[in-house]
Amino acid sequence: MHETEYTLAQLMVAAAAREIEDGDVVFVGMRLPLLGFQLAKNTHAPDAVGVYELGIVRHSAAPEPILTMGDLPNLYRAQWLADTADLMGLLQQGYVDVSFIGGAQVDRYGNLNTTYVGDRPDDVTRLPGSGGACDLASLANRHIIIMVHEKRRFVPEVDYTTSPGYGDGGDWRRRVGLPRGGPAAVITTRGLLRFEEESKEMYLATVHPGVTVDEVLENTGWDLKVADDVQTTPEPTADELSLIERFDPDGFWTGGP
Amino acid sequence: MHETEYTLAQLMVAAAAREIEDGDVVFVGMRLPLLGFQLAKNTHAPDAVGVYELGIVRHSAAPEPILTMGDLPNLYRAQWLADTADLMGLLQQGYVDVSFIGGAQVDRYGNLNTTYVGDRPDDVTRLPGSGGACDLASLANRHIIIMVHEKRRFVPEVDYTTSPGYGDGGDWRRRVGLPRGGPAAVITTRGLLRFEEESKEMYLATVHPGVTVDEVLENTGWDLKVADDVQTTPEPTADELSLIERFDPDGFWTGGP
Amino acid sequence: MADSKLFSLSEAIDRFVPNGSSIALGTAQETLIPFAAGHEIMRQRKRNLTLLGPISDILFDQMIGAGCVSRIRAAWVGNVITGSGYNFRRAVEGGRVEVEDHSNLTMSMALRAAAMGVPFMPARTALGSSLYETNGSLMEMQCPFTGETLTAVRAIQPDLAIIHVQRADEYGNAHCWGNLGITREACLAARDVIITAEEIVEPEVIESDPNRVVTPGFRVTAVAHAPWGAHPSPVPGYYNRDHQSFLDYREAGNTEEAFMTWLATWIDGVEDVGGYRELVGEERLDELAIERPAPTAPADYGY
Amino acid sequence: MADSKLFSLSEAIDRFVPNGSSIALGTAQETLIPFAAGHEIMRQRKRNLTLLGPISDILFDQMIGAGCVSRIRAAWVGNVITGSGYNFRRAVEGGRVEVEDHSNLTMSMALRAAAMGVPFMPARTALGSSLYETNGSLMEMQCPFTGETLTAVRAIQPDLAIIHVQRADEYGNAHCWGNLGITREACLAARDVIITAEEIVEPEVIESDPNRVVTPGFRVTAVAHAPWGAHPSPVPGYYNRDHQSFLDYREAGNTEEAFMTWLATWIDGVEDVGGYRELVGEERLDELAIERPAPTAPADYGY
Repeated sequence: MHETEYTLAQLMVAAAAREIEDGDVVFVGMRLPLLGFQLAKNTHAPDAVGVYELGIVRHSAAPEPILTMGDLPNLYRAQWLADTADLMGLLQQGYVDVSFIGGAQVDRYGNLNTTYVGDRPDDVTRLPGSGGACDLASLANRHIIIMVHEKRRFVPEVDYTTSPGYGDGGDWRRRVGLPRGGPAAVITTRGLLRFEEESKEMYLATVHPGVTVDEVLENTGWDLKVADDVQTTPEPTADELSLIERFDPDGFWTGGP
Repeated sequence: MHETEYTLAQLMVAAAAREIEDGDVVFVGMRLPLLGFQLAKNTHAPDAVGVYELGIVRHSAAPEPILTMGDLPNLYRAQWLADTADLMGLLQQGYVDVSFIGGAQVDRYGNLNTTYVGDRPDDVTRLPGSGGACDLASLANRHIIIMVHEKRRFVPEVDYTTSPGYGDGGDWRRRVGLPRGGPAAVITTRGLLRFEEESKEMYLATVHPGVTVDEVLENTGWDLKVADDVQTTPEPTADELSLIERFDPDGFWTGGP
Repeated sequence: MADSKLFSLSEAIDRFVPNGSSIALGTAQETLIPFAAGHEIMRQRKRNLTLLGPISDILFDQMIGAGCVSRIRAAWVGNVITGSGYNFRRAVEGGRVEVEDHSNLTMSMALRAAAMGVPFMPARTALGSSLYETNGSLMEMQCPFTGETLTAVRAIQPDLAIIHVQRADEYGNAHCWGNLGITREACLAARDVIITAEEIVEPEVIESDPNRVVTPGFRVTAVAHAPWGAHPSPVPGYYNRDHQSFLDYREAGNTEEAFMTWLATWIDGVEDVGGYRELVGEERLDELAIERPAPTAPADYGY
Repeated sequence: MADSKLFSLSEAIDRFVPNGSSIALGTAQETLIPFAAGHEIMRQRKRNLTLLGPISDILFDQMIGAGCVSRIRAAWVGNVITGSGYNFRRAVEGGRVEVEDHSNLTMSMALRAAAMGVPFMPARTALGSSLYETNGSLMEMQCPFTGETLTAVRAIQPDLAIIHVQRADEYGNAHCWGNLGITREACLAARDVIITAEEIVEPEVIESDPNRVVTPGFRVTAVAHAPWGAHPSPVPGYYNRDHQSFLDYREAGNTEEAFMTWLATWIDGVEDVGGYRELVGEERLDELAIERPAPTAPADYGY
């Protein structure tokens, strides 16, 4: 897909890391965000705190590469090992600044589906479900969505809202009683999308190097809005790449396409 | 008050111990019940489990005499040290068989006052309050009340219900939504009182050695019912006395009147 | 002293896991998953079980594939590092398993409500989500004080909680450390608790650190010795995660046929967790050993 | 690495305890009571404080006597082994202190509600009691699922939780062991957390046992070194309860005059917890030492 000196996954990890600010309390999810947090910790956000739904709070980075948040190096010298409910309390109180979730389907208002694709009950594909995603999308101050950018995944309306985005737009979250938050960005395999201030509708903010705006539009299932000044997503720097390779030495998550 | 080879407090501790059955989960309170539980553990109830509101669960007896449940010997080799809320969960679930509480005022239905005596707000005496007493009276399968038996303390109606007994009698507890329980006995400085099956009104069951029924009636603020066959409260045995002296070597709780 | 609660794992499962039971397991999420207990349940072909948990890392998928499960009440069922659980997927799509869709937060509150002896817990999650359509344990409510809209999560009391821990004594007192997930709530909520342990130790070891005890011993029904009983999930202080097993399982669950082969080999092909260890092989297990020990600073409980 | 949060106790109280604050303290109930911090608050004559706690063992009574307190939200205020707290009694009877009457259960649920970020918690206690007449944080409600009558306990978020622990590092990471009471909820609920510690240790000591950490360091505002800072209450692993001090205090609180003498001697008469230790006397402190140490069996967090 890409013919450059970095993989698409590495670009997306770098983009995810840039969404983390120093001092943020980050509710870290699986896969690429796991690496995005470690990258941010080791670059511009040394004082970020990582919270993991299993019951882990970390201030220091894990001493060794990890494939998943439950790997023992991620428990070693943790700041706190506790109950999932304790961390859910931090989340409900509003202490979590940013979180990351992935999905199978997303719509124009950032609603995410990781449960049922198709028409229930008969003609459906069953996916793993929410895990903590519904909680993070409901309660973090902002959340970042990671997606494979395909037309079948970018749909006008999701078949099932596992993780609420902006519902049908505008002040929907306030209306249904969600205390805060909403998606701040969608990092895809083709570009980076954000949401309009008022309408809360998704728009294309940047395209990845070598990707055209038309290519993004063709792979989106609705008439996607586009920023007036679409930029190119910054490429990962050499330092970022060497760090990502340190965290994912076998390229399990960030190996070639 | 008594001129025998045991103190009144020792008699009351022995009576309290007899209210504990082997295998009971006992929510242990302050003062005499602290000793009553240790006595039961070391005599007829070796498999009783002690629960203390501070966050302590004990199966073995404390290795040394303790004046209060927070003394370190009561933490040593505890079965569990946890949160007060965890133990309150056991209590709300119905796992606590019996508990003990004391008070300043009790009425004919076993409602107990340890908060305000007199007319609020102006003409009152302020007492320490509920602590865990309201919870134990509300939620244990049965609770035992320990009282100094005086007319001013045995009143027709308490000024303030800190710890609910049977309210105004009959099925009051069910009517107000309490899930179970109620007082099973009142151990006083003059006798032992229980509650009628249906009406839930208190009646005199036994008088302590050397105490007359009339003496009890004179010191009760209402027309107290009396069992047809009032017996004498069993005296503590020599074994019980030596155990009590082991748990309270300085007679802090069970010294002379 | 109380009576011993020590059983062989097969006897504990046989006696205390009747068909139709609702069982919370995998409560620490990715760590300390009681695979040995789950495998014994599969070996004994228990039926019509309801499985309760937060995220489940392949054990639920295996038990579904073995035909033990009729209902799932969980937040996530799959294979954490590869994605979907194919037995789960086939069973749900084929209507053979009923699902109540939770989030980690709603499941932890459902168990905490039961642990606290109250019929529900209030939460702020899932409002406006579709979880309400596929989870009858959720109801919108207004706060009696503030009038805010909240999600009421109905209490779930499991018949059983099955947990794997580092060490336990024969009376049901156990030490568990690492990320705890919803383990504490599950044990306090469950009617019966079955503990599998890497080591059975003297009571003095457990009593030396009462704050590390996972649930009070008087609430525990049975204890079984199961070394490597959480493999391939990791056990803090004992062994690391066996990633390859999880990767291999993706293929094993891929088709019904493939899974039947896996079942015949890894479950019916061995007698117990000892046979399982042999099948995994010493060399493989050695690679999972803790290479950098990191003991705790002591605390003192003297007087 | 983060900045140090280490302050002298007097500076920590001066900077982070403004007049009018609501403060949870004595959260472990009879053990680990932060007397040194409470005494410093008295020495600085902080005003109009609201004190929150379960049972309080004489510290609340002392702070009321010093005129620091305008409101109490607690389950019990007195002297555990002697009964009444006379400053509390005089202040309430004289209308100088307002009281919200809790039980241990309602106070723990009020703080847990705040810790969980929800506006209330359901409970089964206090129904039919008079607590409803003197506690505006309680309201009867029906369960949205079962219709059962329950007590809704309104969330209480303290401005501050002040806790005493065995050991902490300068970044706010702390180990606390023994009976915990409502300490975990209080710390998670409070806007700011101040920790006083018997020992300040290297971060490695705390990081060696993350399950023993009482609350996440990133939520802690200040740490102060206060050896014997819980005297006369006991500290597991450090010293036993000084019963005589509690017995002596009965007389000290008996009359307003007697208390003023006590205040001049034990609070204003000393500069800090060091001076307090000298006043108590080495001999007396030696008698409280742990004579039978009982160290924990180690756990391992390696990989």
